[in-house]
Amino acid sequence: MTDDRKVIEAILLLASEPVPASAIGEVLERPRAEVTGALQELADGYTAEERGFVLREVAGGWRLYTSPDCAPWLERFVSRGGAGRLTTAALEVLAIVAYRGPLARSEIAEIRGVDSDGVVKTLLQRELLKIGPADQGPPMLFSVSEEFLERMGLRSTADLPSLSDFMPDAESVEDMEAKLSPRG
Amino acid sequence: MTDDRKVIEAILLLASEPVPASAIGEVLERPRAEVTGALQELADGYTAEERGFVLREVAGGWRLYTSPDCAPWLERFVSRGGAGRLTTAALEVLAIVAYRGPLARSEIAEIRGVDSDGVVKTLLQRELLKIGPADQGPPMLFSVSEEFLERMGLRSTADLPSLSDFMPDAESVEDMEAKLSPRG
Amino acid sequence: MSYEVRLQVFEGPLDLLLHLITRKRVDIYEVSIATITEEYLAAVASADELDLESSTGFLVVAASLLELKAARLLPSNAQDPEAGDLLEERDLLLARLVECATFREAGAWILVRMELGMAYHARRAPLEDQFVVAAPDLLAGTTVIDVAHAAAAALAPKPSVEVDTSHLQPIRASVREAIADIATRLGARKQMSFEALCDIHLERIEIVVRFLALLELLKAGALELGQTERFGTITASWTGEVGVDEVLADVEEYAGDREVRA
Repeated sequence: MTDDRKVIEAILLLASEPVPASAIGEVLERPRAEVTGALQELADGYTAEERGFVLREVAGGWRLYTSPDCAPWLERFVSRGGAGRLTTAALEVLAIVAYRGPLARSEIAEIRGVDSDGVVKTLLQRELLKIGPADQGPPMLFSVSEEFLERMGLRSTADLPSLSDFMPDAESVEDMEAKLSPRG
Repeated sequence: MTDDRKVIEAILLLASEPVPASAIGEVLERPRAEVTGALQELADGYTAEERGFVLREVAGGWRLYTSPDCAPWLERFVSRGGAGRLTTAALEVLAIVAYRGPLARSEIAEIRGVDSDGVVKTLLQRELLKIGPADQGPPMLFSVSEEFLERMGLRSTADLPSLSDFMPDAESVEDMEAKLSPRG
Repeated sequence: MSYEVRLQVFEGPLDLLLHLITRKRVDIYEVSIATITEEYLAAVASADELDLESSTGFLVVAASLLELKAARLLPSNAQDPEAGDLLEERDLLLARLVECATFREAGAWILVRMELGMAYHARRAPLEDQFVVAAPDLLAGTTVIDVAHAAAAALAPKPSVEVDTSHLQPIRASVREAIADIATRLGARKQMSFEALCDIHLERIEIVVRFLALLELLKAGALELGQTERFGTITASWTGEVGVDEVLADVEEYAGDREVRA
């Protein structure tokens, strides 16, 4: 059971959304009830040990939250730019969606070469990305929000500067490709 | 002190990049050394308690990671794309820049005895090298990125093992010398 | 043991020299510059690409080697100012080789360390909703130009690191195999021209390897070589005095036969 607890903790740390007990059960190959028991034990343990985080069951699953007691300090931390800044990754996702959107999650991940769900979620939360255009089926597509366009001083994405002016020294890329390709 | 530990844990959970001890110190209004001590205690505690997460000091700050023991179970929760193996040449350039950087392209080429522009470009794209430090004129200088330090689990390049650890041993140097020497 | 791996080894002239020098049984004095050149040319030719810088670099290294070789053949004379220059040059070369070897080792360590690092996954969850209001303006200081730069960097075609060798036939040239093959064919026919021994082998590297194999067999006394005039036909005659197994037991390892260390 110790090992299971360890893996459950790791999964919770990694998850960017609430994780259903059944999903953890699949990973560990354990019945759901057993996993739920372990989660409850973990949650009780965190509270008893006065940890800085709590484990809560919310709609659809379990998720780690910061302890409510810590909120005043956390607000201070966040407002000083300690968290929730526009990271390089976030700017990149925003830029990709602005130029190539609407895009599905998987397409964004493909372009960037890394999983980008956390970043997409942050940008949605901050209302810089939106789900849409509206009349779509699955998969869910993302576009930049009106808020983003307004902040950038753009009427629409059509007003974005031409990308070709910003390509990183296109010449050296060509040069390299020429070097790498077989002669004749 | 218990309270401080709790807040520190909460901050670490909230953060999305390595948090410098000084930033936590500012929030808690505690001297940096005290915070560092508490962070180290937390890190040791997690390891001793066999938690699913570990606390590491990397790239100038502290960050929560899943325990490496759990990696096999986490595969389906993470996709780290672009993780293709680096070539010997790329690793050599990384080593040179990590130990001798910031360096200009031409300096890297000189140490390796071969043009290295292609390799540098690839490493920039994989975010293992960065252009900088920022306040520089031409020629463009390269340093290893925070991403590199994080992946290596290093606080800074100062934590790299001494280069002398990688020197060929005295015997092989003598051997090389003998092979290059005119006969007595 | 594929040929691409060898290309990595031979990427730089310093690498090449280091590789040759650290091969235990190779002594500058004994290695023929021509053989090194053949090896290098073969590596370059098989890649179907010519990297001017590294080729020029190779010439420099080859020239230094020639000079060093020449120095070893002459009696040393400490009074000779030119000998002093040469020593200095040698020290410089040695220092660069040591440096090159050091960074190569450090690179190998980086690889190990990075692979260990792959087992750690950082928390990347987004900010908890309740703190969003406290967060500073995400777009503060960001301009449309920053967005364009970020998009260009992310969407730019990514050059591939690896040289595409899919168009190449894999070349499996091993001196040991060539020796066995020559021995079989010569043992049956007793005498053959070098051309005849090479007739089915079109790749340049394989011709070089066959030639090396002939030299090994000659050294072992398994065959005799004859050439009546300069650039004339080389004829190999089987002596029948030495078995192939004996020859193979003594064969030096050639680069193409070796696993790459790093």
